[in-house]
Amino acid sequence: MDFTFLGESFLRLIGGVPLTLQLAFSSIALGLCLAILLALMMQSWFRPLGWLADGFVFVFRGTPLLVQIFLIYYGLGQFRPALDEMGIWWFFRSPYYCALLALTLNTAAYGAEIVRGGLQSVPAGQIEAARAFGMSGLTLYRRIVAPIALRQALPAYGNEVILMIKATSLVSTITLMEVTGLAHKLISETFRSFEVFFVAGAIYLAINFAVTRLIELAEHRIAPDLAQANRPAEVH
Amino acid sequence: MQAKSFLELMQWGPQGWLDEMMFATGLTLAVAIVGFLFGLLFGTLAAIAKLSGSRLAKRLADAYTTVFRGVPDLLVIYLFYFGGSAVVTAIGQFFGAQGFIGLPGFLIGTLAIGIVSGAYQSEVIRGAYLAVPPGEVEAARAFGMSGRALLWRIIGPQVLRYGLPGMGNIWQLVLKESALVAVVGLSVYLYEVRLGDLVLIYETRFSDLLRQAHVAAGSTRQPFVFYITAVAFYLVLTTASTWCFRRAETWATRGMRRV
Amino acid sequence: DAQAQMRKVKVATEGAYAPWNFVNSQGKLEGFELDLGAELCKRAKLDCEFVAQDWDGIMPSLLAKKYDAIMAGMNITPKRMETINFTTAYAAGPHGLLILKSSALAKLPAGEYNLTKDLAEAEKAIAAITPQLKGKIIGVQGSTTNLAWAEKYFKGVAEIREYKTTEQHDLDLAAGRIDAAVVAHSAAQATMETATGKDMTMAPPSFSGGMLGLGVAVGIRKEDNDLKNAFDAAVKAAIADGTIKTLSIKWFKVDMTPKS
Amino acid sequence: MINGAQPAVTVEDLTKRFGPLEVLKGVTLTAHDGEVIAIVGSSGSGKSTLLRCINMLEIPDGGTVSIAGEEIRLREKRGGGREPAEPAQIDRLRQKLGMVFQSFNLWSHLTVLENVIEAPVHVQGRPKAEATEEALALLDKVGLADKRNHYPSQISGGQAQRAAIARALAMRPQLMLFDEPTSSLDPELVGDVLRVIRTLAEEGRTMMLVTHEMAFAREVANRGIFLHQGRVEEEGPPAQVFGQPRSERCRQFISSQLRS
Amino acid sequence: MINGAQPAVTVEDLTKRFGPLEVLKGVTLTAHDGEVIAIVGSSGSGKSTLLRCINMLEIPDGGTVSIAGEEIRLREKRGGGREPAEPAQIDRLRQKLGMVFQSFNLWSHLTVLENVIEAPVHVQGRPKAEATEEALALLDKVGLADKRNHYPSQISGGQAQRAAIARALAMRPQLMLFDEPTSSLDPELVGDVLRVIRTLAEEGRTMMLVTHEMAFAREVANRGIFLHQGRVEEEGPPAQVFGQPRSERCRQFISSQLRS
Ligand SMILES: Nc1ncnc2c1ncn2[C@@H]1O[C@H](COP(=O)(O)OP(=O)(O)OP(=O)(O)O)[C@@H](O)[C@H]1O
Ligand SMILES: Nc1ncnc2c1ncn2[C@@H]1O[C@H](COP(=O)(O)OP(=O)(O)OP(=O)(O)O)[C@@H](O)[C@H]1O
Ligand SMILES: [Mg+2]
Ligand SMILES: [Mg+2]
Repeated sequence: MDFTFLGESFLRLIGGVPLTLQLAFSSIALGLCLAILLALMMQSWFRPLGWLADGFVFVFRGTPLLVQIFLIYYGLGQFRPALDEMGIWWFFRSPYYCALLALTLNTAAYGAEIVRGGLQSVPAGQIEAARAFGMSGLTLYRRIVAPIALRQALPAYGNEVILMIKATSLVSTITLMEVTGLAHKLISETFRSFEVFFVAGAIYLAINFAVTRLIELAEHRIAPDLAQANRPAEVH
Repeated sequence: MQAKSFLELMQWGPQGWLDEMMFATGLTLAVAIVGFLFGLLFGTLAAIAKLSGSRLAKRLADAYTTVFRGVPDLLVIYLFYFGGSAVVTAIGQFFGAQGFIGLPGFLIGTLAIGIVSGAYQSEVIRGAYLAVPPGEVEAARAFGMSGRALLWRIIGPQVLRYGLPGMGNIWQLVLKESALVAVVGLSVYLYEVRLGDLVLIYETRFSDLLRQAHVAAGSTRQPFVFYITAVAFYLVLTTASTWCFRRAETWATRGMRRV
Repeated sequence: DAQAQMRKVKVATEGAYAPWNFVNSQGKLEGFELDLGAELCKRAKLDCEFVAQDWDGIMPSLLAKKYDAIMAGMNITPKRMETINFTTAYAAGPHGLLILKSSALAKLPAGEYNLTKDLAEAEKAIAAITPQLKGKIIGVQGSTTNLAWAEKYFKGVAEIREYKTTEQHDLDLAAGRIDAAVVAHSAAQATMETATGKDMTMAPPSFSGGMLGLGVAVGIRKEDNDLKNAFDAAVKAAIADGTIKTLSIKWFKVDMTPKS
Repeated sequence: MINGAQPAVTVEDLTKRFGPLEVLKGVTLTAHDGEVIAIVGSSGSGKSTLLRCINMLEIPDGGTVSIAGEEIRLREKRGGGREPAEPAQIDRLRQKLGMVFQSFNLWSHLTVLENVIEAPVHVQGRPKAEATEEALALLDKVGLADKRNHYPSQISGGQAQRAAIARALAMRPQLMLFDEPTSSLDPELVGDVLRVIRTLAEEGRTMMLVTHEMAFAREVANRGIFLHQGRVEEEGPPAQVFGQPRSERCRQFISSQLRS
Repeated sequence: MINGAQPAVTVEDLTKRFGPLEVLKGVTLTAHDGEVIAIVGSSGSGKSTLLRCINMLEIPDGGTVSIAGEEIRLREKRGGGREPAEPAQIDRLRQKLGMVFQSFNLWSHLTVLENVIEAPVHVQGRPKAEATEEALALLDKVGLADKRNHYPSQISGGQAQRAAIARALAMRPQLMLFDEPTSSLDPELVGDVLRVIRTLAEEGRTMMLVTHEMAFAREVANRGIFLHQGRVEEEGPPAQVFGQPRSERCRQFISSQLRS
């Protein structure tokens, strides 16, 4: 192994980390809010809201993120006159905003399904007990449903966070040079794809490792009783 | 090159791209199904390891999840293809074979997808397992159930119940992941072309949907036609799979009380 | 018989770079390089087989002996020559700035500059362009000689954005997200014939040679000298008898025969 | 305190069906302030369903429920069945009700103490410190002070039942619905619960409780109700219902108990 | 049938702790074939834990458990505590044991009938048709025939308890562990369960049951055990333990019950 080259590559690629993190975390934060909203819409009594949410999830979960990025950026670019007229061309002109929009909408669709699954796993009896005490609406969600749902959903949501971090690698198709974009550039200059990919892989691994640990920590914080209780796994 | 109309481009047969797009859809589906099943296998094993009492098994499974979730999928596929091929080629040369020995792209691609998606699936399975009421597992144990029977009869159905939404997500993911396999080249399709007395064998690939759209876009310079068509085909796949998953969920949540 | 004695050679191409090489609606590889490849193999008495390979994996796969040669619109550059060998160039053409017809750059004086022959003259022409690009955005395909050229002369002056394919920067040029794209004239020709490119034109000055590449050639593993020699001879013959000119006009509508 | 002139609960002609099964077939009853009503009946006769209809955990198919003179408004749903006309009304009225579930339904993510203070703090908006103090006193009363930091999965059946009772009491409800509150309790604890219920009744609170222990029912209640196949078969003073019932079915039911 | 010369269960010096809390402090007892042992004691005294230790749902920290003369082998775990030396042995022995849980633990994804045939078919490998026939007879006996296709979430508390009893009986176990099997049952059903248990005892099966109903315990048992703070405080014939106990604590416990 050529360690000098690995070192050089590392210094080059680390320059893309801020963009990667910035895109990942802003889209995850925005996407989560949207996901919760969508999941609640799916469960709402007013069916049209549910259909709307279902349709959204259907389209954004059903098609590749790459195509979504591509269509939002290059596709909407074709409609510049109309966007100019609406006064939103400044938004779509920027590859950064387009990437953020695509990533947010995409993770919201996946997130909505995860949140829905979590909500469904809350034991009915425990919700009833809360209702019987007059809890409803936000309090019911905040105090009983959300904490229980969260514990079920957290592992799956951890997946999603990591996926989003990796998904940012697709934004190099719309000229944003994050870690993968820089890696491709470096490969085209040196043809040493193995070493470069190795370094890029290590960088992603390091980021995701940190994220995994954070999620595990959160899991322990959120579900101390699971950590303490006699889990079935330990029943012999 | 004259811009052709949508209908002209999307004909069936040698003049249009519809047949290619359909084949690509089929291949995408095939890669996804096989890759997902590999993933289910690896994911289940890893989840069992994580939940087992053995600390070593847990460490190994955790490392597996961390690495294969953490590293971009493309890298895993590269590693498998070039790494695997290099090993096979070296072995081949040792035994006197010459040149490059390629590994079947389909196998490598689906294995790579399986390994990657298995890392995700293990987490979903683990989460779902933890949602199974402990009392019900105890009851099964108290009746002497263990091992396979316990897994298939009590835990499995309930894990399915809690894990299906997460699995649905991963399936969608895998469906689109198959696009990456194009990098290593999927199964080979040969064409014979005669130039006078010279016979040329042209090789093209059965491309997956996304790559096919890319190829067609490059060939016709009408990208949106093909990307939007690809979206439509993907949505057909999604509709079908969403329907299947919803059906499965309804079945799996039978007997469960809803509020 | 003679057919059986011919060496089997696998040639890789990208299949997504019209009109150099692309896959047609029948799923067949087609294009300038496919036609030329058939001719070259006939002359070199090689039993050739074309395979499609993604651009990103095209060099590693050659080194891994998945195939023996690359004909994929690949320019000869010193950097690439550190890794693989190239035959004599079989095509070469000028590069320049693709712009909208309405752009101020359209009014620059015309001229053909060769960076190999007269670097000083060429750089003078580049300096004339530079002030017009101040604060502008230039698009260019990644991993190309065009990118290296743009970065050398316009970095810091203009913002340089890297695209995966040429058609992507064409789209952004049409949408007005970028002000110019650095391209080969041959590719620009194809663009201008599409709906996207109908309002585009090339800026008058054109550049070739030097860091923009010493022409497009067949890429071959360093140790494979037999194959290089065979292709070298075939390319020279094809240039000499006008085959390349004919094919070039057929596919590019301009003559891309390398000028020695 | 609920307006003395109004009965604490009025249930009129309540019906409820699950699919083809008609569980409640027209139940009418009234409970006044300070009254303790014991409901007995064989398993599956609809006792739990009755309690659950009173606080609208099950929406009755027919009939009305009034809490402190206020009728809970229901409306017809499209496609059959009914639904709350005004969910906010139900939430408001439920704050006056406490319930001990047959299966406890403790919140698994909260400790015993947290279970008890949850509703007072987050529904009634009482200060946490005050609620905690009261909760500790209640837990002490039911003998659970040392388990306050255990999670529901870490306590015994009887302890869970007592936690559920404490949780309901912490709401200081005007009307308490107890669904077999002593099923998992030993004789000593049954005596404790008996005393608690008496104190509450003296404070003027109303209680409806389902039980299988006739001795307990007789001790604790002002009035007994025997539910049979979804109908009130016998109603009257405890001595009558649990001693000399008039209905044949009730007599048979009462007499089948083991005597110690 | 279990070898008649050997006691069905022998528990020797059993200890179990949860963290700092020592729940069982050395329990020794023996049950012979056909014996019915009633265990009483206050809530939290360790009754459920004792039953759960017998079938190794909880691994005891000290002492031994033997089923039909075969001692369950445990070994020290690194880091403290013990673990089964041979899990297969436990699985094998558990097939001779039946258990009715205090919280029923019905499998929520299976209907009542499926719950009952599950273990006979998938653990004991009996033919499904035969198991179904027997299950229907059992469900009939506990009065649940009409609920056989309901899921556990769709039945009442007492019905769930009866389903749990039928499920345990379907295994035709040599030793039955009942954890408060009548807590949710009305007097009539308690009588039914009493009769079932007597029949089983006559067939030579052994039963250990935890209950709070002294009348029931006295009727059903050959022997009574009073558990207090993790120790056997009193043991003897039912008339003694539930009538004139020698220990002060037991006397107090017994006398606190309400008499009807
Ligand atoms: N997982 C656990 N962690 C900590 N403490 C526990 C756990 N399980 C049980 N305990 C404690 O052990 C003691 C005995 O519990 P057990 O369930 O055996 O009581 P029990 O005699 O069956 O009582 P009940 O009549 O209320 O069912 C209780 O004080 C309980 O709080
Ligand atoms: N969700 C449901 N779907 C179908 N049937 C139901 C449902 N809930 C209850 N039932 C049926 O309604 C009847 C009355 O149930 P309920 O729980 O009110 O009985 P109960 O009188 O409380 O009996 P127990 O003393 O056993 O608790 C039972 O036969 C039960 O099977
Ligand atoms: Mg009930
Ligand atoms: Mg107990």
